[in-house]
This record gives sequence, structure tokens and C-alpha cells, in this order.
Amino acid sequence: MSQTFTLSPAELALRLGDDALILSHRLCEWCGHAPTLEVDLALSNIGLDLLGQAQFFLNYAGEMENAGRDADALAYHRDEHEFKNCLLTEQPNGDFARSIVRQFFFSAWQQLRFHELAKSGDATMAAIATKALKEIAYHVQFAAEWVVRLGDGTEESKCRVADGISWSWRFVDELFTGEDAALRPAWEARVRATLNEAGLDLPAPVRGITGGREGRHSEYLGHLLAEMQYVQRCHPNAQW
Amino acid sequence: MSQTFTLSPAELALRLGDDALILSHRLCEWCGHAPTLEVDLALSNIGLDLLGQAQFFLNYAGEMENAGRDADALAYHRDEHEFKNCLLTEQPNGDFARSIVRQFFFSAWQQLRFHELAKSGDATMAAIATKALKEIAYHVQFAAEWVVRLGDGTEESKCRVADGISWSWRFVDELFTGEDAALRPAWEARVRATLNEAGLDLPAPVRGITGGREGRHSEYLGHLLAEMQYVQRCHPNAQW
Amino acid sequence: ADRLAAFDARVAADDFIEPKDWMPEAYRKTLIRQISQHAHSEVVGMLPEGNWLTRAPSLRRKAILLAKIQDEGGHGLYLYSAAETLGVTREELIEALHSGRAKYSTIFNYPTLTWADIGAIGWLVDGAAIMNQVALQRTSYGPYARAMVRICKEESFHQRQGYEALMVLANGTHAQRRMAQDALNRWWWPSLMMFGPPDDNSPNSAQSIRWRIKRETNDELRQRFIDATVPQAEALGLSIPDPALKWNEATQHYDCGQIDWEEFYAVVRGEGATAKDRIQARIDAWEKNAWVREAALAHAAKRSTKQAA
Amino acid sequence: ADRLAAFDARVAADDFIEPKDWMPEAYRKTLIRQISQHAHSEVVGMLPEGNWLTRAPSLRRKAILLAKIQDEGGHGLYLYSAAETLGVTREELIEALHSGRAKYSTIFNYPTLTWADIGAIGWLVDGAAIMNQVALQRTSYGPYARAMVRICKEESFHQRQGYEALMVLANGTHAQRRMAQDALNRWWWPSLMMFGPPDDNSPNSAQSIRWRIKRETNDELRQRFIDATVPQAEALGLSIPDPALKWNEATQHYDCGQIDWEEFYAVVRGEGATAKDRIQARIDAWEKNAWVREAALAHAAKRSTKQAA
Repeated sequence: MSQTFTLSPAELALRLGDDALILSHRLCEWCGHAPTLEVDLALSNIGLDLLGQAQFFLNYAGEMENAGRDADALAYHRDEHEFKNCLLTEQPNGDFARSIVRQFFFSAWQQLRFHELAKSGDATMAAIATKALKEIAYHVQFAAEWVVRLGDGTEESKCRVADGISWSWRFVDELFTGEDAALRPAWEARVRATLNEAGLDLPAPVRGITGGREGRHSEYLGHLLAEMQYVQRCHPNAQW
Repeated sequence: MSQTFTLSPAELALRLGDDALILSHRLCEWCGHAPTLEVDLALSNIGLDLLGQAQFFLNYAGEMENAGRDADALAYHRDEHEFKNCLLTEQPNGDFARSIVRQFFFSAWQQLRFHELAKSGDATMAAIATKALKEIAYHVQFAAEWVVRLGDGTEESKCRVADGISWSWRFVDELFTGEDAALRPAWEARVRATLNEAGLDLPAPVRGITGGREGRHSEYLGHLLAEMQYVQRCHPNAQW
Repeated sequence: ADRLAAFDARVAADDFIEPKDWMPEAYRKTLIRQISQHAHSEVVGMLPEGNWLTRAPSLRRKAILLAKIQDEGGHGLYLYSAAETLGVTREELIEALHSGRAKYSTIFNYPTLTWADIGAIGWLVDGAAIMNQVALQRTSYGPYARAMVRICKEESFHQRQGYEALMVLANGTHAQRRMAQDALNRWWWPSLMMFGPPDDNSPNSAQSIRWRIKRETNDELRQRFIDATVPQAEALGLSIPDPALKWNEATQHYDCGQIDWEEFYAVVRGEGATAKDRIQARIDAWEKNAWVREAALAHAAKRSTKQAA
Repeated sequence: ADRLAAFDARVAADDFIEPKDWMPEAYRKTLIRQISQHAHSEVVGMLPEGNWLTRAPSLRRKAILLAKIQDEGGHGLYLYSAAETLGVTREELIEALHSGRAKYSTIFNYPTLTWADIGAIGWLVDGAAIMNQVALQRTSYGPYARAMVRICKEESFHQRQGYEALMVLANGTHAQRRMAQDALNRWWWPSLMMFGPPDDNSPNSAQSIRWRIKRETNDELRQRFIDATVPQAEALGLSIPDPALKWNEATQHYDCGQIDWEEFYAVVRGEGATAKDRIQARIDAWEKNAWVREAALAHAAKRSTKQAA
């Protein structure tokens, strides 16, 4: 199943671009509905950063493919099985705890992954990663602080954040397939530190659910794409 | 605003077909999620009846249009502003009380409207209406019984059904525009009888919200159509 | 001991046991487990198909799918009723499902990702279910056997509809053919797992066969399913995703590759890709609508008080 | 009386009143009402645009829209802060919004039905808002005036973006041009209503102008908006949905048709097409997430206890 070792740069750009695209879409769903105005703005901020990353990666993936597709063509005119985002990013928002845990797990992974990518021989990828790392540092901090607040808040918030962790934990394995496996110890250390501060433990290992990287998604992605792509699909030749 | 007096048979078939199509879609959303298995089956049943009506009316509308469009073409390839369903049918399910009130208001209107239609000089429309009336009698009864159960059940269910009534009440005016205005007294008598049995009153008049019959919808229809039409829009020339 | 011998003799003679008849406690328990598991499977099975109701690509297909799911809910109802004749309530059975004590078929813990999955479920999943269930029409417990007669009839119909839907895709556009093949790729192995663990690892089988709760072994049924399905796939022009699959002239059966039993047991343990989503959907439907059931009970109580007065 | 005279003199001299300065109670109340209504409008205004975030037809447009909505949330924050300097808490203001005691701009009770509505809102709604607000940069209350400087700058930017988005549609396919015209048809009259009732029916205007909370009358501002907007519509090739609209050489202004004030007052009363949806969305966001705010407070309390120990 693991194909990371032979990953082409175009495939890697597609994966990282789809991760950012899909998670930014989920963050858009929070807009106007967050617990406070300040949190609303912060989630929009993260969403905007991810949307920017998606544009860079997908445009570059399109360039490498050299078939005349730009980021918009890739975002709006691929079918579900052509999307390569990890399953974690497409999971529904659930309550705020689920969304925050998803963000924390993902951003902490992105931070490590992009740190490697910034040293890549591919100058474009390295430049995208370097720019993104400044944004990601804030995403990790924001999400980690909320994990701590919720874990060390009320009984209810502790329950909810624990539920969020057990929901997302099943999708962690997928982040560490192939050569990314090497990143796992550092990721677990980072996550453990925050969970401990929140009075929570790292969950026991579970059977990981994978497939996103090969285009086999959860049932949620199809609904997301139906909404995201609808206008473009109805007007295939229009400019916007 | 009221254009019912000059309504062409094709436009009428479109309106009645869209009503049935959109409400049956909402009922599909309940499938697998209803309060009991029995209710689940009953809602599916109503949904199936309405879906059948939609097919008859839309196929007939397509025939009259004489431009080669059948019911599928009309359902899957029209844009939002071309849909002529009343706003009541596109309202979100909300809780069970909202859905049941929506059904009761709509089915009670349909019953009166189709009773007239069954006497129409247009033999096709009359036949569709006659067949549908048998189904509708059951829809009205099912919904009315639940309105009574909820109104005369617990404090909570009474609150919820009252909320459902006030949600849907704003869309009642639209049902009685043009020549359909003559149906209103009979409809109000029917609704009042059930509400009284449920220990509830007919609400005070409010400013009605209209527009569906002219293609100006609520924000909900666009999301519904994105989901309903997505596969067809992605594969415009495929057979299914 | 006399009662037991009489019971065994009746069962061995293919006689039906009825609710008021004496039966061994183990027989009763096994039946409750099996019938309720079957009922839960019907009800949970509404969800993966329901996932495509709102996106069905034609009005005709949408109506067929809605009617099919409705049939499944109906099967759930007959089966819960059959289980209730054994002295449990539907609420107890549902509570066991929601708490994870009761199981349902592992197949429903896989996601439906394209419209082709709806065809594949009809063809393969209903096909496998029929293979499993056809013998149950003559199972020893009367109410269960009678429920199965009706269920099997409807499921044959569903299977044909599923196969026909897939046929349209297989003869359709490039994208549709891809969808159809992809669906077969994803549903083939889980369908084979529906027959349960291999015979050498199926502890309850012998007793169940003796009780006529089962009439053939898992491996026998699985083989029959493979033999029936491979030519159907060929007729569709689709490839079974098993490089080891080959007709064996000697046995007059298809040989096939190794099933990933590790995956099977993980899904049984509740670790399937959509297990958490499925059970959460059921729990939500039950808990968020509790007020509706309470209202109905309260109203019925008021009404009977009124009538008594 | 001395204090009042001094206050009036300062205001008349276009001096800024600051939070610690003495001010008449009616002035304070009027300001709280006006600033909080403005803040609520920004926050509720996030919803109709947010309705198209998940369907924005290009990544660039999606980013522009998300950033715009974020700006509106930011405006809400500055304005709540400005209102808080007058001695109310944000919670009190939000409670007044949710209970229906506080109002927000009627414009946000109309639905966004196509992507063109997003362009039309930027062009017309932000355009009208700027017309209304530009004078508020010199309003007499310092914190409000300073918030408005920043807000007006961002809203000019939004207006240009909205107009540009609509320009693309107006020059696009037949369907896109239809969308653009339809959006103008639906948003034109509600935009004119944003300036409030006609002067002869606007009881608070005179006092507000004396207090420099307002600097021009509703009708003056409305006329200025019409005069600025008609040529912009012409440049787009779109028609203003008002058959009575005509340039008047004598007045050097556009004459226009009668506004449906009955509709305006109905929307003010909370009977707009999406009023119930808007306020319900805000209440849901607040109530369903109450546990998050409680957790943050509980955590902060624990932390400060720990630090004190």
C-alpha cells in the first residue's frame, strides 16, 4: 500500500496541496459559526493560510504535469478518486473539540513534514515549505493552546476533547506511511507534551484507517466535493 | 407577483412536479435517521409517492415544452432559478416536529389542490391528480396524527411542534396565490381542526415569504441542488 | 432430558419449533444472537446505501434505491419481531447494538464512495446474503424461517436490480466503467468475508448445523457464491481483483486467493473504516429523537386514560 | 447644565468626546444603540456571504471572500470594543441581539442565491455602507470615529473587489450575465433601503446630526449613492431595475421610483426572508459553543490560581 518511497514530486505536490485545500474547506464551514468572534477570525486565518498553500502546491503540480491544468482545474475538475489528501483533513468538523484536535494533529505533522521539505533539492517545493512554516508555527500553537484549555477546562470539555482525540487518532497512521514513518517519534513527542499539559494521555494504538493517499476516501469527501465543485461543474467553460 | 391566473399547463406541471421532487428529496434525508423504524418506513413511503408524482408531472411538463427534455433532464439540468417549487418544500428538515408540520401543511394543501386538478379538462393532469389523491390521503392522515401526538404529548414535544408551526407558517401564503386563494378557507379549517385536537392554535397572520413560484428561492435550495445534481453535472452525457 | 430428546428429534425431522414450544436455553440464546444480528445488519445496512439517496443520478434509480432501503427497514422490523418471540424487547436489542455488545455484518463498515457502489452492493452484498439466507427459509425456528421466506424473495429482486445498474455502468462511458471496476475491486473481498471465518475456525458452526439454524458451512457457501459470481463479472466485462482466481477442472470450482482474515477480525472488533460513523448515526437517530418516542407514549397514555374515564 | 453646554460646544466645534469625558445619558444611549447595531450588522453580515464560501467558483475568489468575511468579523470586534468604552459588555450586546431587542442592518435578511450575489453585495452593500459611514470617521465620539477610519478603508477595498467580480460575470457567458443582472435586480432596492427611512419619517436624525453622530440626512446619502452607482451599472452593461430612473438635468441628480417602505418596515420588524435563519444561526453558534467559552474561563481560573499559589 505504501508508495511513498517512489513518490514523484508531482504526486507529492498533489498530496500536500489536497491536504491544504480540503482542510481549508472544512475551516470555511466554521466561518460565522465559531464559539467567539476571536476564534472565528483565527480559524479563518488558518483557512486562508492553507488555501494559499493549496494554490502554490496545486499550481506546481499542474506545471509538473504539463497538461495545461492549473490549481483551479485540479481543485474543481478532478473526481473524488483523484484527490490525494489524507483522510484526517476531510473528516467533518464535528464539535469545536473535534475540529481543534484535527487541526493540532495535522498542523503538528505539517510542521515536521515541511521542515524536511524546506531542505528539499526542489527549489520550488522548498520555497513553498519555508513560507508555510511561518504560518504553521502559529497554527500549531493556536490548536495546542485550545487542546490544553479544553483538556484542563471543565468536565464536559475534557470529555469532548477526549472524544475528538479518539475520532482523529484512527487517521494518524496514514500521516506516517513510507519515508514519513521517520517523523512519527518527533510527532508523538510533540503531541504527548500538549496532551500531558491538558491532563490527557496519548491513546493506545488502534488499527489505522488509510486510503486517502491512494484516492480511496471516506464517505465525507464526496459530499464536500459536490458542494465545492458544483458551480464549476455547472459552468465548465466560464471564467470567474 | 401573482401570476397564477395566466398559468400555462406546462408551468403548472412544473410547479407541482418541483414541489413533489424537492419535498421527496428532503424526505430522503430522513432515511435511516428517523425516531423509529416504523416512522422511517412511513417517511420513505411518502417520499416514494412524491417521487412518483414528480416523475409524472415533470415528464408531462417536458412533453408540453416539446424540446426533448424528460423528467430527468428537468430535475438534473435546470439551474436554481428555473425551479418553481414553493418555498415550504425546500425548507430544511430541522427536527422531526418541523418536518411533520411541513408535511402536514403541504399535504393538506396538495389534497385540496389535486381535488380541483382531478376535475381538470386536461386528461393527463387529471389522471395524475386522481392517482396521487389516494396517496395524499394517507400522507395527510399520517402527518396529522403526529401533529396531534406531539402537540398532546410532552411539554417538550408541544414546544417543538409549536416551533415547527411558526417556522412553516411564513410559507403558507405562497400556497394560496392567484386562483388558489379560494382554497385557503378549506385548508385553514382542516389545519385548525388538527391543531385544536393537538391543543394548539392557528398562528396569527404573518408577512408571508414568497418567491419560489417565480424561481426566487431560499438559500437552502442551492445546497440541495448541488447535492442532487452533482453526479449528473459531472457526467453530462452518461446514461444511468 | 426427555424434553431435550423430543426437541432434538423434532429438529432433526425438520419440524418447526414455535415460540410457545419448549427449547433449550442455548438454542434460544443462539437464535436471539443470530436473529438480532441479522436485524441490526438490515438497519445499519440502510446507512451506506442511504449515503447515495440524495445523489442518485436519475429519478428512476433514486426511487429504486429508496424502495430498496425501505425493504431493508422492513426486514429489520420482521426480524426484530421474530426475535421478540424469544422473550427480548426491541429496546433491549437496540441497546445492545448501540453499546457494541451486539454485532452486525462487517460489510456495512465499508464506505460507499461512488454511485457504482450501490450497484455493487445489490449484486455482491445482497447476492452473498441470499446465499447465506436461502437455507434459513427452512431453519428450525418457525418465526425466523417465515421471515426469511419473505426476505429472500425481496433480496433476489434487489440483487437483480443491482446487477442491472452495474451493467449500465459497465456499458457506459469510460468514467462509468472505471467506477464499476473500482467498486468491484473494493467490494469483492469484503463480500467473501460475509460468509464468516473459515470452517476450521468457526466454533459454533457444528452446533448450529445440528440445530438447523445453519444448513451449510461457511466455506461451502462462500465457494458457491464465488462459483456463481465469477461468470456474472465476466458478463459485465469486469475483472475480479484476485490474481489467483482460476477455474479448477478437477474440483469443478473456482480456486481463489487468500482472504485477509486479519482485516476481517479487525472489522469484527469494530475497527472498520466507517464503523464509528455507522454506530454513531444509529445512536444519534435514537437519542436525538428520544423526545418523539416519549411524546408518542405520553399521548397514548393520555388517550387511554380519557377512554377509560 | 454647565457640563451640557460645554459638551455641546465641544461637539459643535468638531472636537472628539473620549470615554472618560462627561456626556449626556441620551448621547451615550444613542451611541450604544448605533455602534452595537453596526457591530451586529458586521457579524450577521458574515452569514449571507459565508453561504457562498464553500461554493466559491475559484480558489482566488474563495480566498478573497474568506478574507473579506474575516475583515467583517474584525470590524465587529473593533465596534464591540468601541461600544464597551461606553459601559456595556459584549455579552450584554450579544444578548440584546439574540433576544431581538437590538437590530442589525435589514440588508442581511435577504438571501444570497447565486455567486453573483457576492459581487453585488461588495459593490452595492459595501458601497452603501461606505456612503453611510464615511462621515462617521469624523463623528463626535473618539473611539467610534477611529474604528470607522479603519473600517472605511477596508470597505472601499471590498467594494472594488465586488465590482470587479461582477465585471467578470457581466463580461462572461450568457448564464453569468443573467446571474449578474438578477443579482442587481434583487439587491438594488434593499441597498437603497440601507440609508434608512425618508427624512420626513426619520425622527432621530436631527438630534443625531447635532451630535455629529450623523452628518447628512438619509435622503441626501441615498441620492449620493444613486448618483454614484447608476454610471457604474451602465459600465457593467446592467440595467437598474427601476423604470422611473432618469437623469434630471435641472437637479443634476438621478430621479428614481418609489421605494417600497412597507417592505422596509416589515424587514425592520424581523420579517425579512432570511431573518429567522440569520438570528437562529447566531444563537446556535453562541449556545452550542457555550461549553467552549466555559472551558476557557475555567482553564484561565485554574491557571491564575496556580500562578497565585
